[in-house]
Amino acid sequence: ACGSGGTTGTTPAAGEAGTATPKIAAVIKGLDNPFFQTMKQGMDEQAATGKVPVTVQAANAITDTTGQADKLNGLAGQDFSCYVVNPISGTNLVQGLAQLSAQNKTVVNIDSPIDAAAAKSANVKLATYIGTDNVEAGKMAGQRMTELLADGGNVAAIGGIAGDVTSGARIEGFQQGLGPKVKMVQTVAANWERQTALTAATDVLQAHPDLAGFFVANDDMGLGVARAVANAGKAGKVRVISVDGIKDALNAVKAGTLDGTVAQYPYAIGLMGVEACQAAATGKTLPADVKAPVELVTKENADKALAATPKPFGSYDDPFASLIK
Amino acid sequence: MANATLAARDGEHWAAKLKDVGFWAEWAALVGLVVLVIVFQALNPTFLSPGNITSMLLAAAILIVLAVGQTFVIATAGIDLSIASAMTLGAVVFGQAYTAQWGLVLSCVAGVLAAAVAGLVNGMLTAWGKIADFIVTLGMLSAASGLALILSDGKPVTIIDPALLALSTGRVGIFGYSFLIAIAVAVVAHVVLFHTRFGTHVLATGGSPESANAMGISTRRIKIAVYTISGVLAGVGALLLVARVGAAEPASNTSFLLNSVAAVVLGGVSLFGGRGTIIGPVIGALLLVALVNGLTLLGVSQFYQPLAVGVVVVLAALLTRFQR
Amino acid sequence: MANATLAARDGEHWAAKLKDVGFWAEWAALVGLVVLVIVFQALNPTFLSPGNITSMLLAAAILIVLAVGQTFVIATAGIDLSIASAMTLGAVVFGQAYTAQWGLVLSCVAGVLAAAVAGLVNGMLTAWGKIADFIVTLGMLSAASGLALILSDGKPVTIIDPALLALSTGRVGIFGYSFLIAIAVAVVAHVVLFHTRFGTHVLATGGSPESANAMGISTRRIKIAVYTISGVLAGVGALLLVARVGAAEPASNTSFLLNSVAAVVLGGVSLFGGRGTIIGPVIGALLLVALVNGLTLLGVSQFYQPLAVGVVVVLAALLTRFQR
Amino acid sequence: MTENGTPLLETHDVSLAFGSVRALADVSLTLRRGEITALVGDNGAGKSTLVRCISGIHRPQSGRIVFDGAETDFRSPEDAREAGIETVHQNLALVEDLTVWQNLFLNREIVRRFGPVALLDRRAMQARAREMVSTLAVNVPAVKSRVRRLSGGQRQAVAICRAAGFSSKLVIMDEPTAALGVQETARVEELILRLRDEGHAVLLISHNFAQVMRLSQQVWVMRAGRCVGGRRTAETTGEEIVALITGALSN
Amino acid sequence: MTENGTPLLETHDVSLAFGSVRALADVSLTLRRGEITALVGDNGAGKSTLVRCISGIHRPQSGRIVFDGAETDFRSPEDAREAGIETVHQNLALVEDLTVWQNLFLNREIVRRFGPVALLDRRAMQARAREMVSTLAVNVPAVKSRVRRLSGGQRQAVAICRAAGFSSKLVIMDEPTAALGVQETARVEELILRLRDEGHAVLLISHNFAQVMRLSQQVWVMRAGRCVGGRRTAETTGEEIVALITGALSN
Ligand SMILES: Nc1ncnc2c1ncn2[C@@H]1O[C@H](COP(=O)(O)OP(=O)(O)OP(=O)(O)O)[C@@H](O)[C@H]1O
Ligand SMILES: Nc1ncnc2c1ncn2[C@@H]1O[C@H](COP(=O)(O)OP(=O)(O)OP(=O)(O)O)[C@@H](O)[C@H]1O
Ligand SMILES: O[C@@H]1[C@H](O)[C@H](O)CO[C@H]1O
Ligand SMILES: [Mg+2]
Ligand SMILES: [Mg+2]
Repeated sequence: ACGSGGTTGTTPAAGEAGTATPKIAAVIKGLDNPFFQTMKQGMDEQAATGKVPVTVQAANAITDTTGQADKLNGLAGQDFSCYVVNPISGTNLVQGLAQLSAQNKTVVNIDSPIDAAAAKSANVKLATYIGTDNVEAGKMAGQRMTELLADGGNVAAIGGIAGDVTSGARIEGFQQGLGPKVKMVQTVAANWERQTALTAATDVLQAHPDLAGFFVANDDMGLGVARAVANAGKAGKVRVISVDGIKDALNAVKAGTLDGTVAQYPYAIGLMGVEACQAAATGKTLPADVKAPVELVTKENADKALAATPKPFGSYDDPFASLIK
Repeated sequence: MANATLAARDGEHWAAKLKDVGFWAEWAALVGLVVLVIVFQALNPTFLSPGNITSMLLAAAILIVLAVGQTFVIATAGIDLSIASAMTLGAVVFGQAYTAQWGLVLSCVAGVLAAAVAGLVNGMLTAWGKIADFIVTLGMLSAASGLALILSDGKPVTIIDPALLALSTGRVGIFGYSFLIAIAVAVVAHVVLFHTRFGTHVLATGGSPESANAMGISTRRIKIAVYTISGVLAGVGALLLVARVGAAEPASNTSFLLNSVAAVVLGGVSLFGGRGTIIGPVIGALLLVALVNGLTLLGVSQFYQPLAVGVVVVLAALLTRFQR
Repeated sequence: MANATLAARDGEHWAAKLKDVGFWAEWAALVGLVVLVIVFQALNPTFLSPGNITSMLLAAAILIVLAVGQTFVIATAGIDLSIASAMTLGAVVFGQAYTAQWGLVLSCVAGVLAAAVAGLVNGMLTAWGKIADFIVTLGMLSAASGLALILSDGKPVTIIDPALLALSTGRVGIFGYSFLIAIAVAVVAHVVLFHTRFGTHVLATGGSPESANAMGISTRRIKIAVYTISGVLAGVGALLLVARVGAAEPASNTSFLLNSVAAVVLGGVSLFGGRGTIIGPVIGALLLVALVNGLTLLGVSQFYQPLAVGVVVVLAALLTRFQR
Repeated sequence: MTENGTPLLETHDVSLAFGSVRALADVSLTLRRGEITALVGDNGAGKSTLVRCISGIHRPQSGRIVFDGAETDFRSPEDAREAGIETVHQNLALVEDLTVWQNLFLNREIVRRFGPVALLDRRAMQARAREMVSTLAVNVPAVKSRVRRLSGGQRQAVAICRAAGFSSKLVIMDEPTAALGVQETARVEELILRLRDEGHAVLLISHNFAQVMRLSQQVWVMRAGRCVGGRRTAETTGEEIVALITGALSN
Repeated sequence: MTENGTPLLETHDVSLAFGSVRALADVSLTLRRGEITALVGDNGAGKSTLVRCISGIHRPQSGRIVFDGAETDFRSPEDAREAGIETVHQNLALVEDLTVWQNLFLNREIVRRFGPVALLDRRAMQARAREMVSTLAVNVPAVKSRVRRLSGGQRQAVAICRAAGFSSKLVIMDEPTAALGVQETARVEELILRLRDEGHAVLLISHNFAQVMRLSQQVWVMRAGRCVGGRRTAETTGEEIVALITGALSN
């Protein structure tokens, strides 16, 4: 599912290229998760630095596939030259993007990949894809869990909405990362909601009193699961690792209530998205597939991560920086 | 003499209607839509550009089809909470059939049929099981999306089909094919509701089930029929959805549920049944779509959009305040 | 003689009640709950372990409080679609106030007040603006969650407060404090609905607004009152929620909305108003929570859970099939 | 068999209880062709419940109903209407949100076929409706106005028109003139007589003795769910009927 | 001023139209203390509409209503009840899902105070309700049963009990005996006379002339929204009243 597709790496059409500053529109996924605000922050800051205008719109909810498509269509009619999109599903924006490609507008795909086959059939040309490899992120969590549970044990996974692709990829990766002594006993869907995750984890703990760890598909839910573990009086005995690296989660890792988070850097993703538009506007050829940085944050490096947030604490490869120099 | 008075009264019909506030209430959605269009156009001239109109009408197509289905159910004082997940189920069944090489036509039939069966079950449970509509369809909301997940194994299926692509992109003038289909559905629904015996019986069932029953109308059969209609239209919506997003996904589509009911109620149809129009809900659907589109065009910040939507929906409904 | 017949009839009251199917229908949720408990316990003995009972009751607390609020509104033939987002708003306001060092008590008051105001506005718009309840509260659903986003700037606030922690973890025997609060709310609500003038007027307003009006009851004031009650209880729910998850988030909480209405309807309360119990919705809420808990305990796959929930909800409601 | 004076409808020991309330207990009575049969009794005696059994709304818990020579088992009001029984219910059974003409033709709509589709002939129904209503009402309501807008008596007129307007063997009228003014009552009485003269049987429920004595050929009396007696109207007096109703006289 | 025979209520040129239907056109009439005043007229003449204006449900579009010496402007039925007007509406205004006793005490509930809280005294209300109902009804319904279960006449009895049960200056009864049996009608007539004898004014709407002539002291006649005449009952005849109603005689 990862790696992206479409006819990527294309140079924007000559008419659009040149020294002109791009006018950028972005359509991202949701409102009520700080993940996306950090993404927006990255865009806004790069826009300020590069003095390019950016309009950001978001779907009402992380499930609102057609609503997001409607928003894109609303923006498509206007004179933006570059569109940064973070689609809710692999295909929900394809139709709107086809229209844009037909007009030779630049399309930058971030965070969640657009389905390669669908893009191809609709003649959608993607300038680049920038995002987290979710299977890889899950795998890092799995490996960490295996380290923590030296004697092995049973673990469970708490996912987003049942059937969610991103969540599925992370859980799949997590399982790949697990060593032979650690066994997955149950997967529960908790709709990306903290309260639901708390309840689900409480129930799972009842069902499996011997449970040794939880993998949770994002931090917001992860904090709920950590709470459930604490409520059950099993803090420290049941390990919890989640994905995202939002600030509250980093604090929780530092405090020890969360055993780790695989930090993504939506800030960097958003920032690179805008950079990509800038680069395309100057006629540069963009790399087809850019892996966004992912870092495993544990108690040891939590301070460093907190100090740097929302930026990554380590160095990462930004291929666009050189293009827009 | 009696007949003279009578003729005079029927003659005053239209004049009286125009004076009657209740009449305006029925058209409140239209007034709301016009006001909205004027405001948005004044603030951003792209709003009424042919391109934007086309994309608004396309975006409205699915909602219109669902709102029409919902209208039939609501006219009988029911509510179909499962309409959006029946659509999801239809989409997934279509996707699986298509992937299994059933061919486009057969796959379409399968998709519509699946949603129709969900509706039929709703109808039978409300009619024969005597369970409250709300609970039956809430159960179906959950069950249909569960089925969709199971059938699809939780994974979306990409559908690449030239005919479907044409459906979602082709157009006649500023009217996309999907929108034209939605309008055709609405026209047929209008004829059925106001020009057939069945339609009268639907309204009678909603207005007073006991009276309808006493007059020999089988309110059960009517209930089953309206839920089946709602299911079939959810199936049609599924096809338009698959064409639109290019994939059959087990996504929950919850916003379609509330919006379909909102379109109907904004269109002046009472949730207590017995009254209804088709044009009202269609305009209600257009209003909701235009609202989101306009706010996006104006670049209203993402945090302020829900607030704006809420306020405008209430304002539009305030126009119906004279309704008796 | 007339009086003799009368006494005899009132005497037969209980015997008649037990024979009357309508009576059983009112208790269907309880029957459903008992059946569910027996089945789950047979399949997995942890189900009725004290630990699991405690956690189920805790998980049910918020839903019970919301369902009680929803019951008042539904008893007047209304519906509060904004109940979950009023709760979100309450939580966010609490969180902001707490972060701004207002202190726990004042912050709680602010949170409850914010949700109460949302309810009050709902009430005033339905009562004075004569807008359909569905639309008003749908608008508020959107507006309140927009406000919550704006106020919180979209970010959750972690709340670490010993008193709140005690609230969410402390217990008396197997009963957590939150659950006890929910039960206290339910008891008060029962007394208000069945043992005060106000409660009678609420039922009269739902049963027949015209008749209630003709008897001099201000149905407007009643409408405003029930929506305010619903708002206040959404605020109480907000506090329980913040205590439970340890953070105030601008999350949409949509599942609470549908579940609150489902609990009420499963509890035998008609959406058409005029009838109602408090115990019914409470049991309805417990049923819904026990269902999800049991399915999780049994390790039913995530894809099969929605299907199972749907089927069980309908089966539980089938017990109400005898309702007239 | 279809001659005037022969039995059209017979109930044999019809019983029905609602929970602990015995609304009907072994009710046996006979209605004859070409006659107006009256049914009288106190409030709550069970008259309307009997009507609802005959017209297919309730099903008796025991007992038989014989109509037009055959034992019936109406499973719905539709069956009863099919068999030729039209009823003016005490609650009128009007749909308030529909117009006068829609109510008049409810489930008896006039349609025009266009190939496979049958569309309502609104014009025809409205025109017929105007005729029907103006024979009964004095302040004639507009046929296009919703029933919700009509006065109590106007509604009753609409319900009566509906029952009388369709050919049937038996017309049941449950307190048809209760809400009617003097002129309207006179017209309804004329209508009832005309129905009888055209060969229909009429079952009339009324608390108005003068009316019962004036119109009917046969009177049945109910008390507390039982049929406590029947008399040929010509052979009885108002006093005797009252005595039966109150229980001062038992059969 | 509070003497029998002095005016209690006067309407002056009260008018009200629903859209294009003029339900009331310049209606002026007077009701006196200690008297039973009858209001008669065809169906749709506007009688109930007038009642609804007096009892605060509708507000007249023009004209004045003077009650008990002061000009009134009831903004709601509550105001009218406060002022001392109890009404039995033609549609009865019962809440079907509430019990008999709850309906009887609707908005007049008996409460017991426990410090700041006032709780319903259900026992007391049920006991009073039993008394009230048994004075009127023959087949007495259980006071704990829901009104939905009652027969047409039983409901009417409940509505009448309610209006008569609370001290008031004026009791309005819109066709109170329309659905009642002989015995019940007799009891209601007794009740009406008793109310008068206790000094209440009663406004009686009825299509039953015998009843009107028997009970009332004054008759007002409405036709097509207008008040076309008033007579002292003692000085008129049924024929004259009918002539006024039909328009054969104009004032
Ligand atoms: N659906 C019902 N449920 C319970 N009890 C009922 C129901 N319908 C009627 N009853 C009871 O059955 C009895 C007979 O009622 P019915 O309506 O047949 O009386 P009736 O003779 O028509 O009286 P009226 O002259 O007042 O119309 C009454 O005691 C009534 O309360
Ligand atoms: N709410 C309303 N909306 C529109 N028209 C109405 C309304 N209420 C009454 N009318 C009309 O006003 C006129 C008078 O009605 P009203 O009920 O006062 O008559 P009434 O004298 O009480 O007749 P009845 O003896 O049949 O009860 C009728 O033509 C009626 O259709
Ligand atoms: O990658 C993001 C985050 O994990 C978020 O928490 C949910 O949506 C996904 O797209
Ligand atoms: Mg009756
Ligand atoms: Mg009247």
